Amino acid sequence: MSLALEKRILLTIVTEAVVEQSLLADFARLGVRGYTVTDARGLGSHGLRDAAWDEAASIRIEIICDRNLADALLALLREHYYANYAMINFLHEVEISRPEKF
Amino acid sequence: MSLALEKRILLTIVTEAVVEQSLLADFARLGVRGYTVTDARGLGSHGLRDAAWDEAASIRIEIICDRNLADALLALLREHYYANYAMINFLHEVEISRPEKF
Amino acid sequence: MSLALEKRILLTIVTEAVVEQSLLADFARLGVRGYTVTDARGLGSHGLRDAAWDEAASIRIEIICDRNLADALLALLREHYYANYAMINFLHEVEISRPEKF
Amino acid sequence: MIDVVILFFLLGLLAGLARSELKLPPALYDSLSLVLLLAIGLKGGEGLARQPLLPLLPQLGVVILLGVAQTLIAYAALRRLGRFDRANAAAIAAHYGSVSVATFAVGVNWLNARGIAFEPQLPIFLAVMEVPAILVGIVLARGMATKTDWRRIAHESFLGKGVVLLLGGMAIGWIAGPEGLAPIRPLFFDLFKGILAIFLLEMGLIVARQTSELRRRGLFVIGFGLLMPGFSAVLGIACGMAMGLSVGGLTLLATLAASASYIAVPATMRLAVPEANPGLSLAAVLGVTFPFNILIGIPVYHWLAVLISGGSS
Amino acid sequence: MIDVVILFFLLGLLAGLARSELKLPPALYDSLSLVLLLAIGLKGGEGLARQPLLPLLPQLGVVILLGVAQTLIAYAALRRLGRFDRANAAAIAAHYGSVSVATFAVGVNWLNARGIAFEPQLPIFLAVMEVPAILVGIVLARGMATKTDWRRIAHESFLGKGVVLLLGGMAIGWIAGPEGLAPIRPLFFDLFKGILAIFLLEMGLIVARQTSELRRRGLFVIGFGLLMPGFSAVLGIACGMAMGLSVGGLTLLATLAASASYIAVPATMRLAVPEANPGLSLAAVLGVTFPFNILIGIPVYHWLAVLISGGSS
Amino acid sequence: MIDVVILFFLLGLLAGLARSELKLPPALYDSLSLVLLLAIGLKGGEGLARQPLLPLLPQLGVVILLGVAQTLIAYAALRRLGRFDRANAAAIAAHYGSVSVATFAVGVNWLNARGIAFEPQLPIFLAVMEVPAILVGIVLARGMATKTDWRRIAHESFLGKGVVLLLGGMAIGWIAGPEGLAPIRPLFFDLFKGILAIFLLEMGLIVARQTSELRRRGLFVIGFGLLMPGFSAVLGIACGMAMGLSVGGLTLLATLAASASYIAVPATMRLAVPEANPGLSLAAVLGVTFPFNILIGIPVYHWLAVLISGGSS
Ligand SMILES: Nc1ncnc2c1ncn2[C@@H]1O[C@H](COP(=O)(O)O)[C@@H](O)[C@H]1O
Ligand SMILES: Nc1ncnc2c1ncn2[C@@H]1O[C@H](COP(=O)(O)O)[C@@H](O)[C@H]1O
Ligand SMILES: Nc1ncnc2c1ncn2[C@@H]1O[C@H](COP(=O)(O)O)[C@@H](O)[C@H]1O
Ligand code: NA
Ligand code: NA
Ligand code: NA
Repeated sequence: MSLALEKRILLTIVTEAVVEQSLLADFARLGVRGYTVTDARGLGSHGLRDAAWDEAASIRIEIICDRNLADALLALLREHYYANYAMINFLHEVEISRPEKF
Repeated sequence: MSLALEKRILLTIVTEAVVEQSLLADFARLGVRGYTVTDARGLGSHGLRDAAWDEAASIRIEIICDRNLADALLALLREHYYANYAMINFLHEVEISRPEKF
Repeated sequence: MSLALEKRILLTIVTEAVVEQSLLADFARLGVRGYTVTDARGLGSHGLRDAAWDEAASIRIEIICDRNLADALLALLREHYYANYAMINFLHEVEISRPEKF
Repeated sequence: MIDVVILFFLLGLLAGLARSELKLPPALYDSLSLVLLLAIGLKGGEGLARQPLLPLLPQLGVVILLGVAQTLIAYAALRRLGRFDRANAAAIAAHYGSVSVATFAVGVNWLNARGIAFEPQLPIFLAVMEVPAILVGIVLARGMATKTDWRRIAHESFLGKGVVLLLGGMAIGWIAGPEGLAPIRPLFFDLFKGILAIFLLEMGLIVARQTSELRRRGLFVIGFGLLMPGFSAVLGIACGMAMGLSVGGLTLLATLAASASYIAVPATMRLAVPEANPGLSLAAVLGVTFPFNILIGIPVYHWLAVLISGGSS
Repeated sequence: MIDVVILFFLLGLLAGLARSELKLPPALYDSLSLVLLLAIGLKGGEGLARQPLLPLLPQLGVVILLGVAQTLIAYAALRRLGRFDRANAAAIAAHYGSVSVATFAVGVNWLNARGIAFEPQLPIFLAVMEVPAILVGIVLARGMATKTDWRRIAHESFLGKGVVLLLGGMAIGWIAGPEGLAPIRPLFFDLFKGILAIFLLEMGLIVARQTSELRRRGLFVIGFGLLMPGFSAVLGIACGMAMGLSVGGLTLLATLAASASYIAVPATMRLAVPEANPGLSLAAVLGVTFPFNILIGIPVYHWLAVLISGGSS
Repeated sequence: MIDVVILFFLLGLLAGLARSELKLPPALYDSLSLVLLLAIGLKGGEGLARQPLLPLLPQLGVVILLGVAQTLIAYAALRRLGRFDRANAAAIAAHYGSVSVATFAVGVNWLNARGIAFEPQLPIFLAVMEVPAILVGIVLARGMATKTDWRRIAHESFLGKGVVLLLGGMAIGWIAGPEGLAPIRPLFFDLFKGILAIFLLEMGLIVARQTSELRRRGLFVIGFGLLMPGFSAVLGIACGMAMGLSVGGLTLLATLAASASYIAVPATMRLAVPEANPGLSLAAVLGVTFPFNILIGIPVYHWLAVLISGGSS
């Protein structure tokens, strides 16, 4: 039996490293109080981003939040980032302990 | 309400860094047009891979695709990689926006 | 149809890099025989951890295991790590091939 | 004879074009550029310590105007002749109005190797010319009435790595003077050319990555990438004459003007004018202008400087 | 005049306080500290090769006692005057009982720049003083009857990067001697100050990050961070007098005593005494004591050493 | 007396065996090996500039044959005496037919320290001998009729980091000549031994990681790892005599032949012959042969070279 596990959404975004600060600032304004970032490289419709130098570096951002906040974040991405940046995102449900943290 | 979210499979593979190019070339042949790679280290049945030097480096590849492509990729891994390389893989469903990207 | 896919739990932990060895040793004692680690940075209730130097580095540990082991690992975290370390964890079900590996 | 540091650039270029496995760790590239920026700054600051600073202020005004003028002219050319949309024209123009540290370093090396002196304030010009083109480019793309986050942009421009290390290095060089700098000379001065060589090896690899993009972009980008620096160099020499610079100073100011940014500007414009295609600017700057400047441009600018100033080479 | 390496520290500090984008690749920071540790060790080992080792043993005993005494005194002060809980008092005390390589390197640089000699065993003192405070701190926090994993802690302390590189470098310097070291002199000795300069640039950036934490911590932490090193320095000079050290040696032992660890101790205490707040110790050590020592402390300790020993500067 | 760079190797080895926390940033290791490869190439190219190149062609043919012969002999020994399966025998044989840059660098250092000259084409031999053994090893494992992706393998072998930097460095050294290289001498030549020292520190750590694997592999691997280099060295001296090399050249060619690859070959064989166990090859190459060569082998090969060639040491 898993004690006190609640459900949240894990939203993952893969995008250009150059937008990191701007994106996280926007997220903070929408109420994000926690996130995790890892450096990444990859291929997509904007071509190969192989992290060989700053312009070609990508990041992978993970945010655990409730469905409402996830929706708000997606709306922000759709409006301000989708058109002009290499970016994908996906989400799914996860079980968390310590719900007060998220 | 989440606008226009569709389901796809997120397939994650953790394996030796040395196969990166070869694996991704094989994937491209099967129709993969996007992936994300992060550097990793870890432990498994092939022992400790602590990324202290090239031979001991691992990577973590993520691919969002539909179930059919995922099955094809798994078949490829099973046939050509499972036997000889340190490798695990797992998959689960995720919700995505912009289904035309995947 | 996905051949021979079984279900397991993927437990992900994001925490301070300084505990890596100690945490993994504790996990091994509970029966963990495989894990994957990536370097990470992030924000949480313990503030910004931007990996700019050793004290501020974070890691992201992934463990695929069965529900029982996951529960045991969570209990360990709860008892020995939650109170004093920057740490979150979340889990969800994944499909795996080669169940004998996990 | 061809400088040895240029041979390293060509090695990187060839390796990249042949799709070699050769890669430099990003941390090495960052570390080398840090040392180069500090070294250029220290050297300049050391020289400035021997002269009064106040007379330099009008010169700074002139080079700021030079950067602004270049940006406006490049924008007009790209809009009128190249038929680029506003955002892309503005973004490319900003790259060409700004400057490239690597090109400057190769110019310094070229002059040093020939024993040609230049004024110590040139590194300040380098630092000062990095930013104005960015601001002009953003205004060109957005107009003034925009909700551009100017605070953020000012912060990123004026407190970016390049400006901080150059001006910081100059301040240290100025305070410490030749004697104070002596103990760190082995690292920052004796190793300068070796470090520049490895840095240019990586630049060659980066330039090689632009070729596929270039092929797609067609002739106008190539033509612009070749002609704009020549034009800017003449403008630079004119400004330098107005300031009374020596032939070495003229050559270096021409080189600065002819150079185009590939670090500070792309990063800032990506955020400020996101609808501009970054591949386009980088293909022109890195694929055409940078190699042109370091392989052909610098000697030509020197020849021009001698010619126009009527001085001896 | 102010040393050039200190100017680099101030540049980093200012850049950090101005929230500049300047960042050093972590791999560069690690590489620089590796070379510094080896260089300090090599230099010391080279010197030791010229004298018998046995007479040093009692000196090692003295510096171990010095580290233990500092830790106990700091603990008492933090508990009584600062009203800290046991864990935090013990953790902070361990930082101050241990030593900082960067501070030591700046002290060495300061003495070298002034041509003041010091004994070759000082780097051994540096290596030896790193560990005892950690053990004392853990006992203070936990008592002896604890289930602390002493094997792991001993392993991490005695086989940590700092101790291995320092003692390893000393062993190599001792075996190779001046002639054997000649071929590696250009890297480890000629570049030492340049490398120290870049290292201190990064230290400035790191110190700047502590200010927000400091503001929250209030006056006691600042006061402790300023007074404890002064007190330790006097203790260090006393010990040094007992060993018959030269003025240079006294200055450097005072510097060592006054310095507080920000690498080995935080990492070990984080595991051994997890309930202590690491931000608290680092704010004091990095935000107050480190800059105080390198900017003001070292010259003062030298002045004290001259005064107390009655020697000439 | 033991070379100082070897002391760094021993320090790394001891630290690794004691399971110290000491780690070098991977970016540092990559950067050091980049400089070493370039420096070896530059030095060789500089020397070649003074002599006609055409007479070297037959020599290249000889060293290619040497690499092929070593691979075949090693394969036969591993199959017959070691009873290894085809894939593992072929993979290990390829490692031993190829060469190790680190071993070569230690050999160069050993000769330089003793003022023993060697021919400038030795670095070309190093570059040329890297690849043939890989191709032979693959054919041995797979036969010719295989669907091996030869294009990919040729690409990875001939355009790998090692070959590109060595040959690129040689080309630059050849074009620039001694005068052209002068400005980059402080980095590539003066720091060579210091850089080699740190590189060998890391090699010591890597070698220490092989011990657990070695223990599992038993005596045959250890025996093979000790005897094969001795045998290859003699073969190398014979080839060198046929080419009329000096004693220094003989020693270095023997060292090359005796050395076994641990960078290019493992990576390529992992893909081309995946069923071979990479731990096996690395245990032999790194756990036995590399330390044997740099600690004992090189002086012995020199002694043999003197003996066989009848020259004076
Ligand atoms: N199908 C996919 N699966 C996983 N990652 C992807 C996929 N498509 C794109 N990405 C990642 O998202 C980044 C931006 O994608 P794009 O905007 O399509 O260029 C790429 O550089 C990849 O890192
Ligand atoms: N149970 C597990 N959970 C998470 N990652 C694993 C697990 N088992 C193996 N891995 C990762 O997969 C790599 C290859 O696994 P293996 O083939 O079992 O050696 C390891 O180096 C780990 O990074
Ligand atoms: N809501 C969140 N989503 C994703 N990652 C998080 C979240 N909250 C915290 N983290 C990560 O977990 C680490 C420790 O969290 P904390 O204990 O809350 O400081 C942070 O540094 C982040 O990397
Ligand atoms: Na310009
Ligand atoms: Na102390
Ligand atoms: Na060989």
